[in-house]
Amino acid sequence: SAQTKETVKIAFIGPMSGGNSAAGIGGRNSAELAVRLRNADPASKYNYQLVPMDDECKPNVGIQVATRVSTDRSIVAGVTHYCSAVAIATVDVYHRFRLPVVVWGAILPAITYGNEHKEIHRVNGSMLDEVRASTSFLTGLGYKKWVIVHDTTDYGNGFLRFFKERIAETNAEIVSSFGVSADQQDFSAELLKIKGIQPQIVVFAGLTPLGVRIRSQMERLGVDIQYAGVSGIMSASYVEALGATAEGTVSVHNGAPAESLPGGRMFVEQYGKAGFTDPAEPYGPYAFVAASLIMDAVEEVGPDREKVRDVLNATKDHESVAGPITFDDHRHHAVASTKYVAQDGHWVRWEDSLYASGQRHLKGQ
Amino acid sequence: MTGNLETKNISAAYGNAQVLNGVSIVARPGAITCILGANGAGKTSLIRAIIGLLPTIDGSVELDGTPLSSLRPHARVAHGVGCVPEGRKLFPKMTVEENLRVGAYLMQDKQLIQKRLTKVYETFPRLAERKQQFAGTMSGGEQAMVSIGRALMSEPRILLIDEPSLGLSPALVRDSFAIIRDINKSGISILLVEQNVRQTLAIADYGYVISQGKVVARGTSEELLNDEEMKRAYFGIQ
Amino acid sequence: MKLTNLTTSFAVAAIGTLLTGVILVAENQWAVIGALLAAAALSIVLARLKIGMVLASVLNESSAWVALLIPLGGVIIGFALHEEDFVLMMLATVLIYGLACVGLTIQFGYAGVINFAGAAFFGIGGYTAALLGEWGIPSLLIIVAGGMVAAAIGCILILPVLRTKGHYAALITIAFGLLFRSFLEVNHTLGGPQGLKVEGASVAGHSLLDGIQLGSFQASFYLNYVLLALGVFTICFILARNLEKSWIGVNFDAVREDPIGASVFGVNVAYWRIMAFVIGNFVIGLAGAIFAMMQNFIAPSNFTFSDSLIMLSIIVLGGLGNLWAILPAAILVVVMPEKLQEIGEFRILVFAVLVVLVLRFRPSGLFPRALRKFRREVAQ
Amino acid sequence: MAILFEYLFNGAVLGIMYALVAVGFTLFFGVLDIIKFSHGDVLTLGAFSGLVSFLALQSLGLDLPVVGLVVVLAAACIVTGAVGALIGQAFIIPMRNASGFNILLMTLMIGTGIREAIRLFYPNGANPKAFPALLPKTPIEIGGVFFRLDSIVLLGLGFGVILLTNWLIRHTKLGLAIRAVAQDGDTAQAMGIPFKTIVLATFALGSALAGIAGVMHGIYYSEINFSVGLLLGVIGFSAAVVGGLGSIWGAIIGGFTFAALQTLWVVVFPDASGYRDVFAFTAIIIAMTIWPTGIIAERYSERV
Amino acid sequence: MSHLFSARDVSVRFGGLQALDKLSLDVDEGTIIGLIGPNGSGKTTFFNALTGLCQTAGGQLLLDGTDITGLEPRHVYSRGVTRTFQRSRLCLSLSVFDNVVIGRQNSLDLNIVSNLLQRGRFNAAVRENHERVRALLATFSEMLAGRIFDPLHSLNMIDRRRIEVCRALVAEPRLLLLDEPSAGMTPDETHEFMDDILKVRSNNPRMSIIIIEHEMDLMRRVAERCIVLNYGRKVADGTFDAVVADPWVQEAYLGTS
Ligand SMILES: Nc1ncnc2c1ncn2[C@@H]1O[C@H](COP(=O)(O)OP(=O)(O)OP(=O)(O)O)[C@@H](O)[C@H]1O
Ligand SMILES: Nc1ncnc2c1ncn2[C@@H]1O[C@H](COP(=O)(O)OP(=O)(O)OP(=O)(O)O)[C@@H](O)[C@H]1O
Ligand SMILES: [Mg+2]
Ligand SMILES: [Mg+2]
Repeated sequence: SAQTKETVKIAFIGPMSGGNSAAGIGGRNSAELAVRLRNADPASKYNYQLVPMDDECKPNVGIQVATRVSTDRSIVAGVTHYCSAVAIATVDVYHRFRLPVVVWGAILPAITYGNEHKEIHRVNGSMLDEVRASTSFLTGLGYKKWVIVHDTTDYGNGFLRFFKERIAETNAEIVSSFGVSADQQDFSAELLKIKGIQPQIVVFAGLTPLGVRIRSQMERLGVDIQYAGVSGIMSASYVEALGATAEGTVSVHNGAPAESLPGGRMFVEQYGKAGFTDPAEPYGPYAFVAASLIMDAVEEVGPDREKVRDVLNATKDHESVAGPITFDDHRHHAVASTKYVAQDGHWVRWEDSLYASGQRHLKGQ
Repeated sequence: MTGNLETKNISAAYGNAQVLNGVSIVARPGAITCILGANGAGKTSLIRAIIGLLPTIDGSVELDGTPLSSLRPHARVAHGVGCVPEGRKLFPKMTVEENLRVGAYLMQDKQLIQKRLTKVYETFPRLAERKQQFAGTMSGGEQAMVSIGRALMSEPRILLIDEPSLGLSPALVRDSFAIIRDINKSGISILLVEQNVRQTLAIADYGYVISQGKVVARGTSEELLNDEEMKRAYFGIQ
Repeated sequence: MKLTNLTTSFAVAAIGTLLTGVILVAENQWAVIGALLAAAALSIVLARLKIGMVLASVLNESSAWVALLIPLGGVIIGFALHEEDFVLMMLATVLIYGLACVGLTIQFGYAGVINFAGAAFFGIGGYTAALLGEWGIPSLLIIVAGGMVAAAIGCILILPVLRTKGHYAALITIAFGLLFRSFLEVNHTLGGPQGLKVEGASVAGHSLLDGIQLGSFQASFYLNYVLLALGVFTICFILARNLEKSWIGVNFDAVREDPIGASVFGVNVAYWRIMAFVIGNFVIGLAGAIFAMMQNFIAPSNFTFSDSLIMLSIIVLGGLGNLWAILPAAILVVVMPEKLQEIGEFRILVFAVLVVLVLRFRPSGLFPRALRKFRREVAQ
Repeated sequence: MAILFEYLFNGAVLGIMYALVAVGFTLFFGVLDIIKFSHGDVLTLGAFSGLVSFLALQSLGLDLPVVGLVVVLAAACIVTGAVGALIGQAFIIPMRNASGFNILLMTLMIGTGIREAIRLFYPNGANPKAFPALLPKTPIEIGGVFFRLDSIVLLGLGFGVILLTNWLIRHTKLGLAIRAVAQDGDTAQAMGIPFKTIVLATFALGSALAGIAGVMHGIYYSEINFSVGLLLGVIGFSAAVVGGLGSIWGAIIGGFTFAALQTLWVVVFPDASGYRDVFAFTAIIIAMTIWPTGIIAERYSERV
Repeated sequence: MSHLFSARDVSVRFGGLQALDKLSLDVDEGTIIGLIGPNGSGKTTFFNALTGLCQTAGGQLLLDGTDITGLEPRHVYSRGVTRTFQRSRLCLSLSVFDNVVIGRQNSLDLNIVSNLLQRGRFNAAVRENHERVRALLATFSEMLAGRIFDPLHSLNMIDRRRIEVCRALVAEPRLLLLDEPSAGMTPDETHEFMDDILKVRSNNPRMSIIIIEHEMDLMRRVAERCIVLNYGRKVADGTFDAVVADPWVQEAYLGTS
């Protein structure tokens, strides 16, 4: 029974207050779900406990909590970070204190590729995966004249850089790019400028709140141009907040629709049963996967940081709700990005949409 | 006649320091009653207690038999208590005219307000020249004029006046005493706090002397004028 | 009299050390809340008995050596908890924020020059450390350089501030804080939004990032930073204390209370405002440099408007102008949110409510500043 | 050319929005001599209460356009007015003798509290919310210049509200009482002004303005989120100060100046659009150096 | 012969208001001048112009023959001019000592290094200043001298007035400007207060004083010469008796006809 089992602690770190808290809370709930399911399983050797921490999406706070969990010897591993800036800031801390972590939401390539720390893993793919998919998808649809609007955090800037690199390899062109700050409310100046430039497509690199504002102001200002976003806008609240205006926005995301994942149906069902008030959000399944990977490793070698790290390092074709997980030499799991389009108030996989079947048309098509 | 103000045994304190110690005074209807006393005796504190700005720990205040003690200051004003506070206390960022209008806050009749305004300007022609000047930029004496004018704007049953002559030129001091007498003649009772003992007693009917928060002497003006103790303390060496 | 002063000071130091230690190590939520309640009760009792004021004046009127009680307490806690990395890191953070608040106290508490860009100057110190760290310059020099650069940039900002007053001056510093942060974010030469890695400090060839090892004694490397921060804090504390008890302190107060009246008595109001601002920013810059070295990493989002507010809340909650109050307030403001992690998403709300309550019921702070008296100087 | 008019028009709508917030700051400052920094978050609260009232109406099946707007505005004003009065009663009146800075810090924290409470207690509050289109969005095109009807209505509404406020403060008895209380509460009482009532009325009034601004913001951007008030509060404050605290015209000038600065930068340097706030705030600092007490300087100066 | 201080055609304007209108006057060393005039006649404005607190719109202010027009207040102070204010301007949260010692600004060592590090020297300076301030306070009231380290807000109005005068006197000025020092005092107190000021002056007979007062008894007693202002213009200048005999003064200022 549970009482006789040894308790093993796993940290969860994400933004649970501030503008990105929806994603953070979704991630926490998903990781919590993984732990609950495992604890309910009589076959498991240990009793797991999730220790959730808030990094506020701020590097200094992130370093503080990372230090806190790393130096707590009763914690064996961590499911860490949604915000890339925080993830980048904390890698050295985990390495210094030898805490193996699995990143569940941050997608800047440098988090895994920028160092040689064996402690850092990532299950949710990287920006590069998205940019690749997105560029070939959009240019394939015939959009050659791009304007990019990006937020000035490392997230938006990172996308801008990779988009520039990829676009240079195609016959398309980025005619202009606009940096906007993450808390900006009004975009009339930028959008009117774009209206003057008349590109074929506006690609937005940033998170949902900003993406929503820009799309709705395009509508108000009569900027009648196709709109595309990166995974940051792909949340339920994007289509909710925009209503009919969201129709036809395209996006690319590392996560496939939960239902379409190998174990997705189970995940959705269990998440609903667990009675969480907040939704899992797209990266929720990855937090679930990260927690599961860690617990699988603990089951295998016991609650020992070093051994858990080695097991994680060697992960290959490990079954999960997001399909088989394989870490490369930088402990990064590449993800085949999925293309989506907003259709009738939902994000629909492009291939399943009325747009792909030609019943509806994107702007400029 | 109305305007009978009585304080019964009022005591008050700032923090731990008791400044009023069972003060009972009566301001008779239609009379000028004055309060004399050295600096820091508690005269201003008494005025503040009557208007309700200084909470009392004991005793009561009545105007024409209506107890005021439980009322907030503005309600006391509504009952007919008017006030020229110590140090003028103008609204510095308001113009002279606006200051005067605040004095008539409780009056509804616009024509009456206009009439009183004209009257104040007649009494203080200097203010008529300066209607739009910010009160805070006026000279010390001009501020005194505004303050008295402001008090004249309401029609109190009893007017509390705290050191109106402070900083006024001799001619203006005389004028202001004359004005106070005129106000009184028009039927308003007056409770006057002053340092200028001679001129005060000349217009007052009755007086109290306060020391250390207690009434130490009382009497008609003549009685006080002839009191040896008073002479020594207030009239200086002649 | 002498003896009671001495015993009082020691008693204060002992209680302070103990409470700090308990709050720092308390893991359990109830222990944290218990410590908070104990501190609240203590502060109410102090207020009721009017002991706060007495204590403040005892500390104020003792000779400079009482300031050494701070490093004494700090070292005791540091060595008692020498293996607790996280606790030591929090302690060092408290000291670093405390140091920045010494700077703010000089500016706002003494001379009345408002600075809503505290975090920006803190950041300037940090970025200086990041840039100079690459060149292998001795760490102590880098720290001083951090202070100097912050002071120099402050010199430019003070010019518009001098022309205005009150809320207008507040806006200038707010605007500077905001533009500093957005500048860092859009400008890529300083690392952009991603921030910069910072070389850790090293003293005499010894990296402070290595743990301490003396025979069988093994301590976290954060103990190094605790000692470094403690050293700098104590020096600045003593100097600031001397500053307050000097003719300059008298001039600062006069400038704050009534600049017009002071100018008629020969006080060079502009000069003292500049001085306070520059000295203050220097100290804030020092703190920023140490912070960057300890964290090994800085990013623009460390230096936002709300971080400036956190620093200001420390000096206001403690008691404006009271140097001694900085440490307890810094503990409250820096450690509490961290200790309240368990209540997760509610902690900012709880923190805001806490600050509002203190301001509402103790408007002059937990430990108001004591009147300056030169009794001791006169008696000697 | 047409695009130039569109810049001007949209800049004006933005300006009026800033001005409306700035007027709130000016009101609290000019009237009560305090900076109430929770203003931006009260605005958010206004927008959210408007949204809730609309959803309530909708669930009752009442979906009439004009009634909707009136109800939403009323709900926003009532909620923010009440919250404003509550803040005044519980925090500002008892702190009457505390320093202005304490009040600033305290209201900042109250604002943080309101913001966090919305995020935590409004269902799914961290995500943006769609705001109903309460005004007809009919597109209008005149000579290639593109407007929407609702933008024009909002512009008019903003001006109307500001002018009404100005009239209320400058030319009514309530306004007189408000200013008297601000300058010397004790003496105002001694002149027969009910102190508490007036303070609470001011808070209700100023906060109701934020409520209106919140609803306007929602209608204009079709979207609200828990942190709209944060930046808007800072910009409104800057606008109020640059214009000249205490002057309603100053608030309007400040609001338009700020909007113009932001727009201008992006138009002139589109490639460096990220620097727009750096530019705007630098310009603010320079403006403060030139006009130390705002563009419309306070006429009153202290006398010695 | 030269005067300690002279004003030549000094004008001050506030918007449309001519607060001082070509005012000229001279003050010799060691004299006490009384400045009287109806309210709003520009007396305080004259002090403000002289101490650099308000801009002049014309004319010259000469101290010892050198032009001090438009100097900053602190430079006027350095040349030996101090004043009191009609409405007291003291720092209520500071001690009596701090409030007074500010008046010695020019003799205080303000070097940062010596203030912060050479504490022994600083302590000696404190002792010296403390002695002076204490002695000065004691001339006014022993009680006040005993409360030298009390906060100012614990003192009553009269003591605060005394402290303001002490702050102006402690600098040992050559020209002392007193703006209605006796306001709010009983005649007795006024009398005593003026005696104290004269006592201080007797130690320093070269000090000149300009005093604004509405109290005629006091003027008669102390002023060697009286100057009367009206609407910013000088309307009479002479001994007290001569000025009081002036019909205009009788009528418009004193109100005796
Ligand atoms: N706000 C206050 N806080 C503390 N003590 C006060 C306060 N106001 C007045 N006092 C003290 O209360 C006592 C009485 O003051 P009050 O102002 O009533 O005297 P007064 O008779 O009007 O004197 P004056 O002639 O100087 O106006 C004085 O000792 C004074 O110092
Ligand atoms: N800052 C200012 N702005 C506008 N007017 C001013 C200002 N300062 C003074 N005045 C005006 O200048 C005139 C002279 O004022 P001043 O204070 O010099 O008078 P005073 O002779 O000292 O009078 P009192 O005896 O009443 O103090 C007054 O009419 C006053 O209203
Ligand atoms: Mg009095
Ligand atoms: Mg005067």
